[in-house]
Amino acid sequence: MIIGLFNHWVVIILMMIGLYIVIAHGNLIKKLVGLTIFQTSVFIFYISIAKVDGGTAPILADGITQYSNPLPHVLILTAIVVGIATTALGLSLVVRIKETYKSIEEEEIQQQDNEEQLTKHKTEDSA
Amino acid sequence: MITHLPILQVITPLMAAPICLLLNRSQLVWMFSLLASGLAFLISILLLQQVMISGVISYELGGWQAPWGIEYRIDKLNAFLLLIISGISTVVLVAAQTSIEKEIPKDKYTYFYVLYLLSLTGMLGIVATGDAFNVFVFLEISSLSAYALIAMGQKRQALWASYQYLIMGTIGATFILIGIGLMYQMTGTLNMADLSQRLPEVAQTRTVFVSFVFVIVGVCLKLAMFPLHLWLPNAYAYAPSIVTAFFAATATKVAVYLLIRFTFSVFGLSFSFTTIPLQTLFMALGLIGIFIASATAIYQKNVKHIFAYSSIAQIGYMIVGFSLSTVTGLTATLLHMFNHALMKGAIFLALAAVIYRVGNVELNHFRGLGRQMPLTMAAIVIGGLSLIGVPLTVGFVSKWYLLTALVEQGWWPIAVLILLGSMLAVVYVWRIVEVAYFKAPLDENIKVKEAPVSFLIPIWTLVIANIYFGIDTRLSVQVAKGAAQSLFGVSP
Amino acid sequence: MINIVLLTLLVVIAIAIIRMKDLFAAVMLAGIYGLLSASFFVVMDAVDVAFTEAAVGAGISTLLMFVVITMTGRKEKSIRHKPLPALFVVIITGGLLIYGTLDMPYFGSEDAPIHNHTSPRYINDSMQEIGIPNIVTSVLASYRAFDTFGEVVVIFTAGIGVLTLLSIARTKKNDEEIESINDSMHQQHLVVRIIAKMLIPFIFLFALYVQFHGDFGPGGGFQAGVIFASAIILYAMLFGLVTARKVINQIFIQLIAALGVLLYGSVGIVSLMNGGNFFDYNVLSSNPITGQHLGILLIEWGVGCTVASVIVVIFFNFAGRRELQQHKKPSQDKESSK
Amino acid sequence: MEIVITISSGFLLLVGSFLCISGGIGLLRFPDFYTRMHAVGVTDTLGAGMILAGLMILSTDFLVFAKLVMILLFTLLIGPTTSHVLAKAAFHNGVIPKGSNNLKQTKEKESTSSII
Amino acid sequence: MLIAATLAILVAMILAIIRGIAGPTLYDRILAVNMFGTKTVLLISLLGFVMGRPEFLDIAIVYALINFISVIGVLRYSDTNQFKHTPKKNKSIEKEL
Repeated sequence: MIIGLFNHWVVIILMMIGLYIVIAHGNLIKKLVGLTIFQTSVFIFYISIAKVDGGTAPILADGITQYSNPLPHVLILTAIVVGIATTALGLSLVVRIKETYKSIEEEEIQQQDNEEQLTKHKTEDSA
Repeated sequence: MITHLPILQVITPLMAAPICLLLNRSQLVWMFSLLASGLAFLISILLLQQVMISGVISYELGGWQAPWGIEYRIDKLNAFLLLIISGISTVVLVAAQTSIEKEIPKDKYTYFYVLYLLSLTGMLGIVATGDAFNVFVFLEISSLSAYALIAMGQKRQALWASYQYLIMGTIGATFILIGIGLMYQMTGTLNMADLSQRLPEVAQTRTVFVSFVFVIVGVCLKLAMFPLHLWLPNAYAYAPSIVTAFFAATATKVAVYLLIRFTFSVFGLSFSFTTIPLQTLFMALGLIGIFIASATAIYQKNVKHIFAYSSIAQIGYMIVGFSLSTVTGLTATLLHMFNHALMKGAIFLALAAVIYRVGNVELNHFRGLGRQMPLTMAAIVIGGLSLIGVPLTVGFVSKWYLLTALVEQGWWPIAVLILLGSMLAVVYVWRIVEVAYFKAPLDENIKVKEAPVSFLIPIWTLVIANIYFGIDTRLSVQVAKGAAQSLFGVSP
Repeated sequence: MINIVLLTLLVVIAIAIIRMKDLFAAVMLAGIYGLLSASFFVVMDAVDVAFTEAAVGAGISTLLMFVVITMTGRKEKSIRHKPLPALFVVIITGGLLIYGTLDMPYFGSEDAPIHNHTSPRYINDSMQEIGIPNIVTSVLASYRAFDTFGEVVVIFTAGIGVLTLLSIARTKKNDEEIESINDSMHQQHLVVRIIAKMLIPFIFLFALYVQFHGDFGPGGGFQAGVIFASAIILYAMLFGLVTARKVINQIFIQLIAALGVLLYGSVGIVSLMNGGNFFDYNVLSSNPITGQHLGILLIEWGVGCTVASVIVVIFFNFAGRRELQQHKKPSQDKESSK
Repeated sequence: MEIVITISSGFLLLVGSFLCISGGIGLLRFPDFYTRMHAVGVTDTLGAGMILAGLMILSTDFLVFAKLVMILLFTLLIGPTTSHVLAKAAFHNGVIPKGSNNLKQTKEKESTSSII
Repeated sequence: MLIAATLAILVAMILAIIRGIAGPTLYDRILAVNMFGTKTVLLISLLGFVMGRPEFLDIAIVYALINFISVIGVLRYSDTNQFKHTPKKNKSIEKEL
């Protein structure tokens, strides 16, 4: 059992490391790095379930009978594209956030927002 | 062409998006996207008609048979959702050109419409498809365009809200991807109908259980269900008003649809409600969501925030109806999806008009608006009444069905709690009414004019629909009930 | 055996990324992570995926992150705002997943359901039905063509999204100033410039090879698009953005991106017109196999066009934003000192 | 003939592997950036060349052979270029070779070399 | 012999990763990544022969190109002030590790 499932377990550990970075880190770029790792690990999971022992790459050739499953490969090709699209959009948001907030740390941005809210309410109350 | 309706439904806005980019003249692009969205609406009406007459329509893409190729499968539930989404999108688009004048820089108009159409495509695609992985792909189309649209908001908070939504949304989508992967691993298929055939064989395995949990959690993240709702209020409040109107009316409905589709059609009723205590869990979360979100809404100073929190509360009602897992309960949920789309569409469009005239939607700036913008404010009031669930509005119909469903099951205390929750809605709606009608304007010298006609037409279309479907409930109830019955496998 | 080594290395790198405070190092390690996972894909027989992951995960996304870091700063603040709740969530999720693995078919086992339900048809019949040896391409471009269409639309959406967020109206004056700065700097890159000039034609050639060879080996429109775009990116990095923009106009690239999506979609619409279902290539020609070949060729071109142009657009906008910032900074400093 | 191919390719692969590992050890053990770069830069290109040559001997297909030649050409072009750029950039940005304690001197050098 | 070479490459990769993690300067890391990239090219080529399907060398070519482009990218974009390496900074990084 250990040998049969070892692969999956390691992949799960990888996913969780990615997820941990996304949740625990306050730096916006680091979060995106974590997101990439999380997604890539899910890709690794899909690809490793497609593997057949003794199989080979699913490109037909003479003299080969056993191929790995092509369908997860197709799915992951699509998912990789989705991943890069998300990363690109996230990064462009980070650039704009840096320009307007002068910071890319979650805490500092949150703080600035709160302060702005407070001052606005104060002026309104006094008015 | 009539047999190709399911694919045309999705393809029309999809192909229109790149064409818009080529046109690149703001007026022209607007007309064109309106045309595409209207066409989609027309197709959805035809589809619903066809489904009501002839039952499930299956469309095999590429001519490949179902588990090998991708299948579009339209039943009553899909057709109903397609109608809501494309209808709201068309109505909202009418006001778009005027509204974005004040909120989006001129050189970004074309991008706005392209993204809007793509977002519409994504939602329609999620709803129409019968393939689990295809759901993921179209989910990402709609989410990516949503992130960009939200980030177009004027204030810098829009960027931050969009970023948070991006992180949460991507985690949710990846969870769904994991869930689909596990399902696929146990059954070897991605087609939903095929999955529902093959899953019962392996229903006892722990893997299927985990895949179910992951799909549900992922969908709930997208759904902004109570403990996972943190991204929603800011995203709605800081997005351009047109975008808010569109998303508030449709985006969460799509997520609710996914929830229903996966629990009822893919995993099957008995599996979904027996392996984990889904009923108690969702009932509890739904109720807590209603109370906490409504209570938070009362203390907001920004009207968009008020209604964003109210949206979370309304999702609570849908979840409660869903968790009953009876035909009436599900009918109530479906009706509420339709009704909520109508009322939130009207309210947020009216807020867009207020932003157009006043510049912002802080509660203080509503002073005196009752007299200055009578038609717009009347729309907000009627929408608010509908939120509360006053008779003769649509809100009443769905609340009525929800209460009936609860009483059917003999759950009186929960029915009482739901009524109490509606009382909270009275409070926050009253706050707006009070400020708008009974307080003198901030500055008497500034004359605020009534909203332009291009706003009033869509707003009042929705408001009249609000009242019409509140009085003549035959059509909406018939469709919702039919959809619910078909999900339970009961012949009508 | 080798997969275990690779997985262990992946874990080591992932943990190192958590600990890195230097974002530059973290991103670089993420690049290594991409390369390693691509090697893992090769071991797992997923050559097409490895191809894409290498080009995208290790190449484009790392590059984009570098550009962004130079704009936003290199150091991560040491506050980690909620390590305990995060750990809690992660342990619950991970525990649940590990619980779920207990009933999974073992790694590599032949009798797992996924190898016995849908995939035998792809493996056994795709040669008769589609007529090309690369099964992944057959599934991607014909059996599940609509997913791939969705994929193209996703990347198109991302391109438009980046444009809305980052595009700036360029003025001629700005361009000229940036160009003069670039010129002085480019004296430094003499050796690389010559090497790059030698390489770029080869890269274009290779991209075309990948585009057309996708039916027989790993590759296809997406990979070709990325390679094509990376050649342009290389050019833009060494010869300056303004020069690159003179060669490839931004409006023009947007046009290509839109046309790629339209080309892909219109293949489907033509098959509708010819009486088949959407994306039914059999009706494109009198002979079904020829129809399939034609359909796949056309949609691969659509994918290639869109992907290449969108990636170029994304890079140009990031780099353009950066150059403008870099260019503004000195002048702002001057003003503030006054 | 068969034996000649096996032995010669085996020999090339062995030498190549040895070079790669020694480069790796150099990268790990040498004291500062420039010496490490020296270790890697030299062994990388040669080691890669050896291994690729070994594989070329083994290849039966012309296309495979051609692709190996392409890879070899690329490594020969790219390897030294990267080393060059890397060293220059490092020196430019103030990484000081170990042993040259005189910081001032290096700074001066840097300023004169900045136009190269 | 192919297997032995593969193992040797793997060992070299591990060494490169250690240097990449340890740093200490940015350029050490870039160097490590670059070496890692070339080793991956070799690994893929070798794996093709080990698995008996050497026609997939396209991937190795892509690796070589991408590796080059990303190293150039790093160096091109590291000419801003914040990447100026000062000995003091160096020490603080060393301490952190």
